[in-house]
Amino acid sequence: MTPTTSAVPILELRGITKSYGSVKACAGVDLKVDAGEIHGLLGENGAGKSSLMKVLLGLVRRDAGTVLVRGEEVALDSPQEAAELGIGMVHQHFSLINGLTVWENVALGDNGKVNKQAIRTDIAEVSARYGLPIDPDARVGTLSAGERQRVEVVKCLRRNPQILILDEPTSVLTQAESEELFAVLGRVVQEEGRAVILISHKLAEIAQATDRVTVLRRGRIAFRAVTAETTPQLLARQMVGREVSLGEEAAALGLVPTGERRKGGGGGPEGQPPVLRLAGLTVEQGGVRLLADVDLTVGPGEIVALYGVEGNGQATLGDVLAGLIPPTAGTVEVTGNRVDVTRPGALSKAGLGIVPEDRHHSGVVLDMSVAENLTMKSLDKVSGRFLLRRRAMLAEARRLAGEFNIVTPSLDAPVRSLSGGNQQRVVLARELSGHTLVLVAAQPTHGLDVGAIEDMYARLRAAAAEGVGVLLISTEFEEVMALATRIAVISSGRITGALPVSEATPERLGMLVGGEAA
Amino acid sequence: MSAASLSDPDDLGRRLLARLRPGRRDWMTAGLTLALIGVAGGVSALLLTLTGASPSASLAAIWTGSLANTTGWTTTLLNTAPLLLVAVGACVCASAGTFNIGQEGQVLIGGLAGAWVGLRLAMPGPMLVAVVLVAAAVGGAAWAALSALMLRFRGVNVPVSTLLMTFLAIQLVTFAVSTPWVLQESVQGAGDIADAQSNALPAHAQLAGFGHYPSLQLNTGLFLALVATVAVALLLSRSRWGFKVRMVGLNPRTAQHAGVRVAALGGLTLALSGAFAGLAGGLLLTSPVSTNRLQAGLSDNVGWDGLLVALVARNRPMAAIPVSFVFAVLRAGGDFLSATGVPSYLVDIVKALLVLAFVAPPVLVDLFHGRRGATPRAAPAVSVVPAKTEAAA
Amino acid sequence: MSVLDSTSTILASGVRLTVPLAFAACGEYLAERAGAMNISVEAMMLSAAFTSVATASATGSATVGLMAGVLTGLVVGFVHGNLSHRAQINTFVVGLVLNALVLGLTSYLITTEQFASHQVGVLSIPLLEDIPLIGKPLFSERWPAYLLILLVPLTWWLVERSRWGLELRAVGENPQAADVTGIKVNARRRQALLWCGALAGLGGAYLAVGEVGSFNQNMTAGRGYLVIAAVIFGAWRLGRTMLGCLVFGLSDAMRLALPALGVTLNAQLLVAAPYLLALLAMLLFTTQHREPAALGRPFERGST
Amino acid sequence: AGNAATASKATPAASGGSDSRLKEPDVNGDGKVVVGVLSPGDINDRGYYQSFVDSAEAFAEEKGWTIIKRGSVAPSDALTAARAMCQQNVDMVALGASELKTATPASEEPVCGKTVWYLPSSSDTDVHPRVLLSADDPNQSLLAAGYAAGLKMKAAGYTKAGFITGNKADFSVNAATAFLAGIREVVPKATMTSTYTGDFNDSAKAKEATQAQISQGIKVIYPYLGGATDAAAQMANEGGALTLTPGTDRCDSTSPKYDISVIFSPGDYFRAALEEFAKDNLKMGTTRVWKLGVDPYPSVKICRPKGDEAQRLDQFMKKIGTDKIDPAAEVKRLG
Ligand SMILES: Nc1ncnc2c1ncn2[C@@H]1O[C@H](COP(=O)(O)OP(=O)(O)OP(=O)(O)O)[C@@H](O)[C@H]1O
Ligand SMILES: Nc1ncnc2c1ncn2[C@@H]1O[C@H](COP(=O)(O)OP(=O)(O)OP(=O)(O)O)[C@@H](O)[C@H]1O
Ligand SMILES: [Mg+2]
Ligand SMILES: [Mg+2]
Repeated sequence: MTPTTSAVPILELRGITKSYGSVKACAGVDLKVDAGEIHGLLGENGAGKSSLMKVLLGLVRRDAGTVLVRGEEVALDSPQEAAELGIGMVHQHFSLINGLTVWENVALGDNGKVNKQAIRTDIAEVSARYGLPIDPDARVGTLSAGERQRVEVVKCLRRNPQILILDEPTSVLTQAESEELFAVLGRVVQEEGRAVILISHKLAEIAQATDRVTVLRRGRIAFRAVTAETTPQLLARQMVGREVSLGEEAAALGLVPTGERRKGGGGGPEGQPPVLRLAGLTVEQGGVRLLADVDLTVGPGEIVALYGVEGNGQATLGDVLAGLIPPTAGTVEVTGNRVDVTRPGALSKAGLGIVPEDRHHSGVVLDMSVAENLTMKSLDKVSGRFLLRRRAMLAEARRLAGEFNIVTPSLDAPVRSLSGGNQQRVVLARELSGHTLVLVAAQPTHGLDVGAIEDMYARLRAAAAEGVGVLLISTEFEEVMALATRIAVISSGRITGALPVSEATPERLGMLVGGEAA
Repeated sequence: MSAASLSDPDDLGRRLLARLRPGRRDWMTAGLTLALIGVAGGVSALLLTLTGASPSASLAAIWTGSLANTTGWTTTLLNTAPLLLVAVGACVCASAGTFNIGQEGQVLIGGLAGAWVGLRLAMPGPMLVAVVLVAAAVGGAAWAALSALMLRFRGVNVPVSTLLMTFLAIQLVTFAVSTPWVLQESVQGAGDIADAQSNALPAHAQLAGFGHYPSLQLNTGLFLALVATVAVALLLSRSRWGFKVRMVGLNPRTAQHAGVRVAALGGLTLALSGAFAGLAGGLLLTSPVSTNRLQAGLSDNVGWDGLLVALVARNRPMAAIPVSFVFAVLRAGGDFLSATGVPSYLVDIVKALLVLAFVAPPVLVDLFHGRRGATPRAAPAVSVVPAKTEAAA
Repeated sequence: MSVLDSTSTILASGVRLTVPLAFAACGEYLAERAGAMNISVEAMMLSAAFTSVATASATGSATVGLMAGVLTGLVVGFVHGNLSHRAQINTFVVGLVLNALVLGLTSYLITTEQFASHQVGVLSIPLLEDIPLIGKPLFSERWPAYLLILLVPLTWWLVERSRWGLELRAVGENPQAADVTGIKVNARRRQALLWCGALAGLGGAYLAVGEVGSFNQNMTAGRGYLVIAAVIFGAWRLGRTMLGCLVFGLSDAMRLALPALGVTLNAQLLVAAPYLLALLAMLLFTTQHREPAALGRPFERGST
Repeated sequence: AGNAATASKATPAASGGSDSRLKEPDVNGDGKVVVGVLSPGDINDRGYYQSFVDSAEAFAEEKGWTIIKRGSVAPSDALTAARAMCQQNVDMVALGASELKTATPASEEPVCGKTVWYLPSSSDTDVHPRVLLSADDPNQSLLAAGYAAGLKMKAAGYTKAGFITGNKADFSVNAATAFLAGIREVVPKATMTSTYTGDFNDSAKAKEATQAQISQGIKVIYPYLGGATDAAAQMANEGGALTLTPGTDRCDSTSPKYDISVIFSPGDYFRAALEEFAKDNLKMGTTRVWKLGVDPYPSVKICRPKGDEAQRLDQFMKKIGTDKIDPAAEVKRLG
């Protein structure tokens, strides 16, 4: 057992078990958290981290096990009950309501009369205390991801929770924003004596911010330790259950790669026309400029990163390149030919593949089979003029699944039943199949675990090596540094600068991200 | 292989296998359906007893009117065809994630178009029937297409617009059949009063039937509906087009990205669903279910009932066949039941209760299992509001 | 008769035709803000109209009848809520079935009973009723009509200002998020349907023991659907929904009064007018819609 | 359950072999008399459609017969409904209104082998050998109704009349025209307002329409409605306007109060037919025409006549009955 303090832990879980149907999300989990500590919770996708926390929050009812808060056994049947016990959570998904204002969102989950003034005062106070400025009257739908996260944190802290749970809070944050958040957490723990449970895939964060760490694997505790006594390598091994290389792939774990940096410039032969050229791309919606005059080129074999803080137009650009929204002005050229973006499928016909930011949203059809998802962009290959040819479809799918190491119970299984990493591989495989000349990868490793990230990086590199131009849209500094040959920075919908990776430093990029050097 | 996935393949395999076999859920559903039919029957029996009717005689009457003899079968099968057509149409657009609830109006407009063509065109027999049916389908499609256009260009919620359009359709048909220069019947005598109905379609504008009353009569309409159902089922599951439709229904954004013209396809399926409803209207005109005249009451709830059929069949065309048959049994049997003197209101109540008994069990079983995601759904969970696509406006 | 008098008469008639719609629309508005689109308003109104007359006849008091009507609407709302937001049966199926059920039941029950006619009293507000043009139409009504003055702001306050309403709106916008926040989504929807039932019941009862004084088969004659059209016309804003009811009521009043003034218009067009107006409103004012994002979508934990 | 079989067993061979003519009232010879009534409307509308069923029931009770009634039969369902009715071993199938004429072909089908049929006629009905048609001319009753209203109006010095009905359909427009023509027989300068509420059963709208007419100074209002009749009449009472009944004699009613009963209720004709039926005297394959001023129905009755109103009305009806007045021509001339 890990060393424990003599005092009663503020929170203790014993033998928590939770199944969804035949899936055991948690199987007999024991966990102790002390006041004044940040406790890291690690695990691959689907390891059961969120489920465990939902149990703690009264959102799902545990099948077995006991929960003790300050040594006393508690029932935890509803989020209100959890709130009364001083348990608060910043959720991974779905917890703010876009249609409501910030203060209304903050007020949700309280009890009693809605006192707008009091809530606004509270917000102001919490904001000031932790340095999280926020406009209480803004509609949440209009906020950037970082701002939303702030709202979440303020909402949670306003309740004055003794136990604060954060489920992957940094996956949508920039480095600076993450650091800001950890600073807040540090104060919460040290000065105010609360306990924090921090869930993350980023080992660097865990290593930096937590006091102790627990690793979940397939619903069971695989490992626990005092953070200072472990290494990222050890943690990574415990998460995945096997050795992972930590050389170049360090970025996967949130560490800046130590390996030698690649040289700038295009990977392909000089003089060849760019495979992707965006010229003057502008998108306006409701009078707001989401993208302003974006010019960008990607050469064959080149990996160009578009780096920036979430909510600065990357999602819009991704949507334009996925053919989901038409640009107000500007052109997209693939290998020198202008593509009519408004025609569905025109981009993909022209040879552009895209791994969208939110794969559930626009990457896969969860309720269709793996085979169908793999072949849906190349229907010509697997169907006649009229009827589908099932055999051809399966053959093609089998080929891709093999090539991309997609782990699936069967090609007919719905994609929904695949793990996140494998779902992402399905998208990648589909988008790289056929005559792909450009691959746009938007936040390709979001929510993936270390093994899956490793694999994704290898594939992107392999694609580039084969001459595919890759546009990597990412908010992760390490990722960009690890993969890109050239980095363009986007801020408030415009490109504020571009530089080869060899010249990129956190400081320079940070200035560009801030929109300073235009 | 990479072990990156934590989804245990063995476990998954077992889960998948379990889905294929008629498992506990299916038994539960069946049992619950029986139980609920029992409850509905019990409540109905109570009501019947209170009104002095005999429940057992009523049950017998439903049986007599629908399945006991060739006449009953004829009536039931005549009722099956239009219900099935409406339901299949509903399945098509539900597969594309669009929820049409305006079938009642589309049936009427189909009838209007069919009657107009049938009464205005002089053509030899079989040709005329075909033309009437085609006109009816086109009419229904056009009516539904209006809703599709409203969605496309103004983002108007489809269930809402189709519902409102139903009320407009009723008034339009009423107008047509009470306005002499449109479709109102002509009268012989000077002082004679024309009813609010059209003239009867000529006898040769009737669909052929096989067999004669009182022996079993099978109307061509039934074959038409069955063929359409099988065709739609195959189209949805096997064709390239159906593949795209399902994609749009399950994730319009992915579909759009994959090159499907989402807005157009969504609109097309809505129009198609209108076409099937309109065709059902045409069938009401040209088969002996009805009077071969256009009347405001022509649709006689076929649209609503057909929609219910699709919902009960969970938007699976093949499943709609038995379900529409069951509904037709209720319609035919219910009619017969009211001929025994049981107030028609009570018959309506009994029918409503039985519908609930059919609809509830699958949902309740899912609920009991706490996780609907575990059943692979052939069609998306129908939501009233179709997933909004960020399609080009 | 002067133009002023005619206008006043039409106004008065319009207001009377509006009141039942307005009550029910208030309820439906609240339910739809919670994401519950129920087409069983018709059932709520019709059943309430029936029980109000039956109860008034039995007790001799129209007021008691009115209360019985509210209670009946509540019961229908309760049934609808539990079937579609607990048992998760498709809300349209539930609505259609309930409408058919209530129509059948009330039609049947009037064949077995005869009811004495009772009507609630007219309350004229001194001084105000003497205002020219609008005095009589607005300030000389059957007394329950004045409840609107209470219930519309109350509904507005409930939705916009109360915690319950905040949670309702959250549920209507994003049930998953609301759930995570600890709001019992389906419970809120059921509660919204209770409010809807009570108000629709009040509307139906008002129609029966307020305006008409008796019950006849299918006496609501599609008003429930009109109410839904009003909420749509109102783009999910209470003020405009009420305006929609007034427009529908006034256009009916005009339709009924114009022949007496020597003007005739196409009958079918006029019957269709409210639905046409609702459609037009949807077509023209799309940007001002406050359509709840999850309107009509069933909520289940774990589904997205 | 083939009733043909039952019938042949039950029919005594001794009954004379004259198969061409069926013995009434127990037409199928099963020892019971059962009358099946199909009505296109709501048989509880307290008006036109209900009167048909009510008189059948009243008569049947006197005779110890059984009535099977079914309301709200859609015309499209009529044929099926009639066949179903025949399977209940009825002796007579009575259709409530001519909308259901589409059912008559069943009268010649084996399933209805031993039945007689009754159908309120409309002109373009095929005459079936087994069906008795019963016809009246709405022009006659409505003209007389107008005449009665005219008498009242003249006495009070009114010139404006109102007519409120549900849908605008030919029959309702015709009725309105005939009613106005009747009024003008007495008050040549009379004008009339027709209001269509859109629904025969929407009481609230009927009331508002009545109110609107009253506020325009209209003092005679004919609520030619279904379920909404009473509500409109009540309103007319409150507004001090005279009212007429659409089809039945309700002079006795106090709430609402009617001033003129216009009696053309299908139930009355049917009752007469049933009396013939009971006497084995019903002539199938013929049309029985009911004439105002000759037959007891249709008729118009002033509930509380003053002076010579009743006599003048009677004379007018007699003139129609003796063809001294051609209603159609009058309606054309004055309507
Ligand atoms: N509502 C649900 N219904 C069914 N299965 C679920 C549900 N929620 C989670 N699961 C399953 O339970 C397992 C654990 O999921 P959980 O969300 O706890 O994982 P996690 O560790 O938080 O993963 P991630 O890193 O991807 O967030 C997974 O297999 C998941 O598919
Ligand atoms: N206290 C009140 N008394 C009477 N009516 C009220 C009251 N408060 C609000 N209303 C009516 O309800 C309407 C509010 O509903 P609505 O949904 O339009 O919100 P809103 O506050 O006007 O929204 P917005 O300010 O965003 O336009 C007001 O316009 C008004 O007509
Ligand atoms: Mg998680
Ligand atoms: Mg007999």
